[in-house]
Amino acid sequence: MTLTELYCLLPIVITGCAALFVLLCGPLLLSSSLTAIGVTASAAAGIWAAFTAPAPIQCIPGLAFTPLAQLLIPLFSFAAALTLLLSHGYNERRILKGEEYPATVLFALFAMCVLPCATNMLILFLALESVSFAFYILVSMDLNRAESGEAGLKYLLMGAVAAAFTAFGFALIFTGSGTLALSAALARPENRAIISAGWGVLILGMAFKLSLVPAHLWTPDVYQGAPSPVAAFLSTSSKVAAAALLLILLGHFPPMAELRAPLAALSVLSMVLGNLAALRQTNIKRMLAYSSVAHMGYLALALLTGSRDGYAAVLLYGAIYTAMNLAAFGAISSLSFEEEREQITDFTGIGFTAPVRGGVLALAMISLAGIPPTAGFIGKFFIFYSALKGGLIALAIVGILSAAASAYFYLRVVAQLYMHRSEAPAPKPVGFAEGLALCAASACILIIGVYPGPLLEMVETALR
Amino acid sequence: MTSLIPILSLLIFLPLVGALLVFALRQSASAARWLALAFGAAEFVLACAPLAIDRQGTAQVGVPTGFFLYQDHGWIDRFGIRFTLGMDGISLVMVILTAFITIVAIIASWKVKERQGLYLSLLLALQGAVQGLFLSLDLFLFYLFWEAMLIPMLFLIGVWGTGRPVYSTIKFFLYTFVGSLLMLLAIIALYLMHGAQTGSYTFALPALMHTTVPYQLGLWLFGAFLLSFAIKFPLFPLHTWQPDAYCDAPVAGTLMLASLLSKTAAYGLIRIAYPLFPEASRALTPLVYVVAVLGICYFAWVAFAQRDMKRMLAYSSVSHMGFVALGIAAWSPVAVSGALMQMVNHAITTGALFVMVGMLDERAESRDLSDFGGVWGKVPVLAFFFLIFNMASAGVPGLNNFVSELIVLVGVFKVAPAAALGAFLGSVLTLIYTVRLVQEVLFGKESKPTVLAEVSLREGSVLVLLAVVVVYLGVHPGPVLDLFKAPLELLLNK
Amino acid sequence: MSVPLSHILIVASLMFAMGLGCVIAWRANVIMMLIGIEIMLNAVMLTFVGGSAHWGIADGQLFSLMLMALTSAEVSLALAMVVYLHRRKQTVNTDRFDSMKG
Amino acid sequence: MMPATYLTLMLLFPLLGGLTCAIAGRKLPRVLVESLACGAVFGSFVCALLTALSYTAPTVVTLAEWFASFDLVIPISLYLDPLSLSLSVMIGFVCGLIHLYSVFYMREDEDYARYFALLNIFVFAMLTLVLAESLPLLYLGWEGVGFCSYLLIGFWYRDTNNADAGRKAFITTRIGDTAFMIALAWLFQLFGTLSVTKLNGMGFLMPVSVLTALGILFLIAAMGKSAQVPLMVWLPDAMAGPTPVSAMIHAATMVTAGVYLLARMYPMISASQTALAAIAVTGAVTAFYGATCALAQRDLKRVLAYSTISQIGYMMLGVGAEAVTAATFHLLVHAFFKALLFLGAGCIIAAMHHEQDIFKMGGLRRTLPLTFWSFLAGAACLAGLPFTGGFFSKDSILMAVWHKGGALYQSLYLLGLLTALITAFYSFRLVFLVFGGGNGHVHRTTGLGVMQAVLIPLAILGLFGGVLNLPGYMGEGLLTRLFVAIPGGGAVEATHEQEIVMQAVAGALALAGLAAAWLRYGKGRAHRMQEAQSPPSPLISFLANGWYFDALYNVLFIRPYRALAGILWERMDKGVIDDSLDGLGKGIGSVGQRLGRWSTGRVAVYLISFAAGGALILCYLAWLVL
Repeated sequence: MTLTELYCLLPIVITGCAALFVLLCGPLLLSSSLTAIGVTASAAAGIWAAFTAPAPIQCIPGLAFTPLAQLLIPLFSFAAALTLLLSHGYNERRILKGEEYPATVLFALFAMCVLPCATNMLILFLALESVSFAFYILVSMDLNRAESGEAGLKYLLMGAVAAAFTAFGFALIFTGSGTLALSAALARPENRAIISAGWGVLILGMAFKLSLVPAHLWTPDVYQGAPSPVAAFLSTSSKVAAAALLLILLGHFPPMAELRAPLAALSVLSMVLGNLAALRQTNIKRMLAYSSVAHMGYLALALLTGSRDGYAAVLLYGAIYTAMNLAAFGAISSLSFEEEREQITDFTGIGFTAPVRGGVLALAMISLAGIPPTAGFIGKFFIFYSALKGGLIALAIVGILSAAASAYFYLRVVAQLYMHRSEAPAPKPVGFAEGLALCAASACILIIGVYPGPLLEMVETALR
Repeated sequence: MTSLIPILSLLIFLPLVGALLVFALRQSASAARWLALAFGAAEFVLACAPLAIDRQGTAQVGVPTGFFLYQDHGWIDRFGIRFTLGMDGISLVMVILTAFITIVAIIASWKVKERQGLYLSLLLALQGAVQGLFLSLDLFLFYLFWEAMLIPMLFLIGVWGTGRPVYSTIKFFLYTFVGSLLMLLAIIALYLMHGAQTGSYTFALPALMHTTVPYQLGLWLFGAFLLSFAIKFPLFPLHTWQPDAYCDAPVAGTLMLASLLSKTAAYGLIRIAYPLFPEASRALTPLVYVVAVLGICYFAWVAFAQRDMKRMLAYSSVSHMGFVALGIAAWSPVAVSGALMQMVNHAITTGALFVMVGMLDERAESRDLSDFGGVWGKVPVLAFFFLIFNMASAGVPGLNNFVSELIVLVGVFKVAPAAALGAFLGSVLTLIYTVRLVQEVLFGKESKPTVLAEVSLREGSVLVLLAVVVVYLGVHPGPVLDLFKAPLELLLNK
Repeated sequence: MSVPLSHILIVASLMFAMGLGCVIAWRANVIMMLIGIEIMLNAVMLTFVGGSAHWGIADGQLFSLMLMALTSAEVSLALAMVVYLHRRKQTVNTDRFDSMKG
Repeated sequence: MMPATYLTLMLLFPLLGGLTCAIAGRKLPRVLVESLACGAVFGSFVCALLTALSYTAPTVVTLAEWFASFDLVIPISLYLDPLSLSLSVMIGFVCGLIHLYSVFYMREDEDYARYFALLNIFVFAMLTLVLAESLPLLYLGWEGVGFCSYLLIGFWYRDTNNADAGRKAFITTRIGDTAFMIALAWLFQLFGTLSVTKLNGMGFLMPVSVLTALGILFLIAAMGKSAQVPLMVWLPDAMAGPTPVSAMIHAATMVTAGVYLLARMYPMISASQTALAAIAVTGAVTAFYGATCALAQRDLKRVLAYSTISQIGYMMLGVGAEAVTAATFHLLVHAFFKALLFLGAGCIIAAMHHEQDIFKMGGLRRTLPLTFWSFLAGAACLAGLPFTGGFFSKDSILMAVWHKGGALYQSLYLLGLLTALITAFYSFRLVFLVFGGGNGHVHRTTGLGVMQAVLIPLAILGLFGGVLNLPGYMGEGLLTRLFVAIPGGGAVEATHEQEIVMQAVAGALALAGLAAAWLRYGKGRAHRMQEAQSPPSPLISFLANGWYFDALYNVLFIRPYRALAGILWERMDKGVIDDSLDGLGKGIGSVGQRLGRWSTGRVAVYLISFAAGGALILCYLAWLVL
């Protein structure tokens, strides 16, 4: 192992070690120091990855520090760090004690860091499933709420079936192409049937991860049941990870023509159903779940173009979506005290009684609705730009109309925050860690919204 | 000509900075008020500054013809999006108008009781967005401001509104949002088409004008632009957000909506939609004529049925905007200059009326016509101004609206006499509801409460300001019309 | 190689479908659902092994081994959850866990 | 001094006076406001006189540019010719007198500032109307007088009826104004200019049909402003305003603006015989209509109002008969005697404590002798008793009609004669009822002195107004000499014998009317008084209600308009458009809710959906690949 290789592997090493360290030394340390360790480790991994040049790694087969990793590891680390910061106060209030929590988050991060580095299907699959494993645990972590366990069960059962589908897909593709290595895999015309069946199954497995219709049904339940910071992490990183997996696969296998129709159907159904089903949701977490169904539909739309622009749009949107949803769920989690604050009516007047958190939530909603000058607009612009460029005019029109309808439920939250009088007492002040996380997320939303140049550049580099 | 001071950027960022500072000072209402007013005034001075410079200056390399102030900075290079601002006569007038109306709005919100700092800060932010819209020469930038305007407005109506503010504000937002998203698709499509044709991907408006758009596609794209602008305008039958929003918004909100936001749509049609798609716009012109004329008459008629003064004025406002649409549809120099003039006049007159209804509402705590009567006897000064603005709105010559309506009608008559005839009918209907409003408020027996406070110095100053403009533009609108001349020649000869 | 690839694939697909059927049909018992998932994964492994045999490389077997490890981890996690939920609700019928919906 | 200066001052005096009164009037002492207002108008009058003295030839004076947009250039330009000159002198004079009169008439009203401000602004607008050279400027005056009239009719705004009357006047005239605007836009399209002089010079370039249409548009404009059938309904109601206002606006000046407009545009319109015929018919019918209605009125002012309608009908008839000079002549004389009658009525009403029912009056010839004599003079003029001003002016119109010949004009002539008879009858009906009898008692006398004094010059002008334009056999008329230069201004080329015969006929008719009135209301006064107590006969109420035009319009236009407004709003706006959108929103929402119900909470359903999705994809792929 050369020094360069070590440098390249360092983010993975850092997160892995930090996870183990937290798990082992957890009982000896205060929860705040556990959070600090976790945040530091994630930040270190992210920053390191951002400033390391891509290079192959010879010593471990199936791994390489790809340009994609250079973009995604910082992104995942950012999400993990924010999740840890958010969880700190949340867990204290909800009496979720123990070192398992930060350790599991770090494990998830570890797996996520591996994922974009993978150059073969085995590593890819393992990384993806490890991420899911971590989330099975995180979702059901809250023993005080029955919903948490229920959500865990649903997620686990669905996840396991979906994993079987994904694995079957990989198996068929492997059988059809004769290699697990991504770079060597070629679509062999004589095995077209096998490979396309593999793709079909694989796509469905991925549809579960991305919660595309009809594999989306778990999403609202799991978001509702999971602790809010976990929902934040789940709705952002795990989706981006799944999208990244698809990107990697699609990048190596040029997408086959027969996949267009299924993907298009998934995309349209998700955009329409997600946005419509969210319209009258009274539970904000379920609403955000449906919104994420819709957003993943947009993402699928960009994927569908099969063009460089489309893939860039996917990555950009993933990054932006991460910031938006972290802010949204972060605000919800920081406003949850003895009970989860999840009914939209619970947020009445919060915009004035808790200006920072209310403001962040409102900003997140405006951004999710895709209104400038927030990041959501840039993301949406890029998605529809690539869709039009790819000639998906009908899909783009359906998508944009459903996006217009979506503004209704986002604004409903904003209206609830600011435009209704509330007699409820003001929520307790926000802690430092949570405040920091919220500010970071909203700063990202605004900065990307006004000056997306650097991020676009990073995205372009990642696809090189 | 690019001056040393980046006036154009300042015009946009000064109000935004003001918004932030006012927001920071929101704890002290009076400090916030004066600061907001100071920023409003500074913006006005800045907006008028270009009047002093040489506007004929020789054309410079890289500057599109006709723009005497121009700024161009890189922004999002990936898409060729640039921060391009330019000012010609049309935008100059619109910028001054915006600055003026904002001052009026700030003074009119002097007595907002709750969260005044935030309120004023939103007003300034809105001003910044509107100024940006009037100045941007990059289609992406235009769209950005077009949508960004919605956010402050959303809060202004929703938080400080009366009646059913949440319903109204969300309705307003969704309506406009649907239209603008379709416009976004059209913008992107145009951008891609231009890029494919020339190889340079850019959102620069002057460059996009040279795109060759196939006729069928052009119809669709223009349709998307038209839809978006027609909703904001609003044109019949896309207007139903408007009475609710105007009615439920606080005074300054209504003022900004009626006086400025509707103008952004008209501006968009004149600056963007029509020049970009000359063929498609020609083809759809009959449609625009029909909705414009229908709007003028229908809204005037419906206005007559209203009991709520603000709602009546809301309908009156759309009815008058029909003249703008009519002028644009005719797309001849005279008609369009009339439409532009009508935009200015409508902003002043309708704005003034909304301010006055706000004053009446503040005093009598009602906007229902049956609660008024004999106001002339109670508060003659207020009544005097109310009468003036109403007469201006009814198109009495010597006051501002007459001039622009005459120009529009004369211009339109040349091109489409039938449409002009419809609009003439509308002017009778306009008078009918106007005199009804005047009569039920000012005349008749004094209703309870018999004592109303006479205009205060603050209110008086606003009213005098507005009235002076109303009369000035009615008697001597030459300077404003002259400003439109050069840009229109360029726009219409394309 | 005496068994043709297509036969293996057909068997594997049938197994996979049966496993899926099991998961769907036995919703009254989580344990049975887990068994169904096992069957599905076994079908996957079979495919991998068949593929390996077809191409004459070991990659597929490697994947199968990893899958086994994965499966055991999954099952342990699932069983832990079953115990936890059973303690809460005294049932392993998944239909009873429907407090969240809509 | 140049005419430009005079003209500017003529306009500026009342404008500044009006603005000062409007803005600062309430803060200034009453006397100051009154003298300011009167001074301004008399200043104007002096300027008009000076202009008249220095007048040599028609001139166009361009003061400034109002606005310009590309080829649409609207200057503020004035046109001085005999027509505008004579009218502006008349306006200055009559309005000045009425201002003076108002000072005393409105002595007890608190709102003097508003009153004088409006009065002054009215004078400004009226002079602008008369002097304007560009049509938009003319329109400014046109609307300006309408606006002042609106506010002055509703001057005592606390009574809703007054305000209603103002509103009615404003809206009805606006219908005519719209025709004016249409004509204006059309003219610009045709000729590219809106200058009166240029338009008149270029009229012949257009086909006659276009000119006919234009002429009819102008006629509609005139119908509105001058209360001609069918837009005459507002004028009787307009009497709700203070009496000096009625005298000034609704008798002497504003209502004749329609005639003025037609006279002004005459050179262009006259190319179309059809348009002229339409004008003549309108005029004759209106004259007859007004006279018949005046027969049955009980309200002093309404009698005068209908008579005004009728007299303006004569003027229109004159224009229609190509006798602009005669029409103008009648316009001027009418202004004097009708102002006189109204002001006299004002004295009577003031003296009778705002009693306006003529059947409750009587015997005033003794208590108000000065008023009586002046009023009598006015009535004589109105009736066209021989050798009064009214006699000459009316006769010159009738003669022109006769002279024009043709079946149409001859029947119009007969109608005119019939109207003249009726006119004489109702004029003296008024005189006998108001001044006859014995039971005269007067309530108030303060200020009456000056008010009555004002009547004298008017009476003189009315009686001897004939000298302005004596018929050919008594020497050449002053007006004819002035007007000879302008088209349609020449004298009617009739022989002296014809003139004398016709004047004899007219005079005889007037005397017959007088005699009939004497029989019925002089001698039979007591009888009539008794009759007035009982409900009127159908014919009388038909006439008294203006042939039920108000009711007709109410049924035809006003009620449907109101009802439709409500329907459009409730059914169309809220019902169809808004509700369908709300319904769409609700529909989408409930579809969404239903889609949300797919998440039943049971994991088995999720698995089935998942598997079904998989099956679909695989089937599709199989179908595609295999």
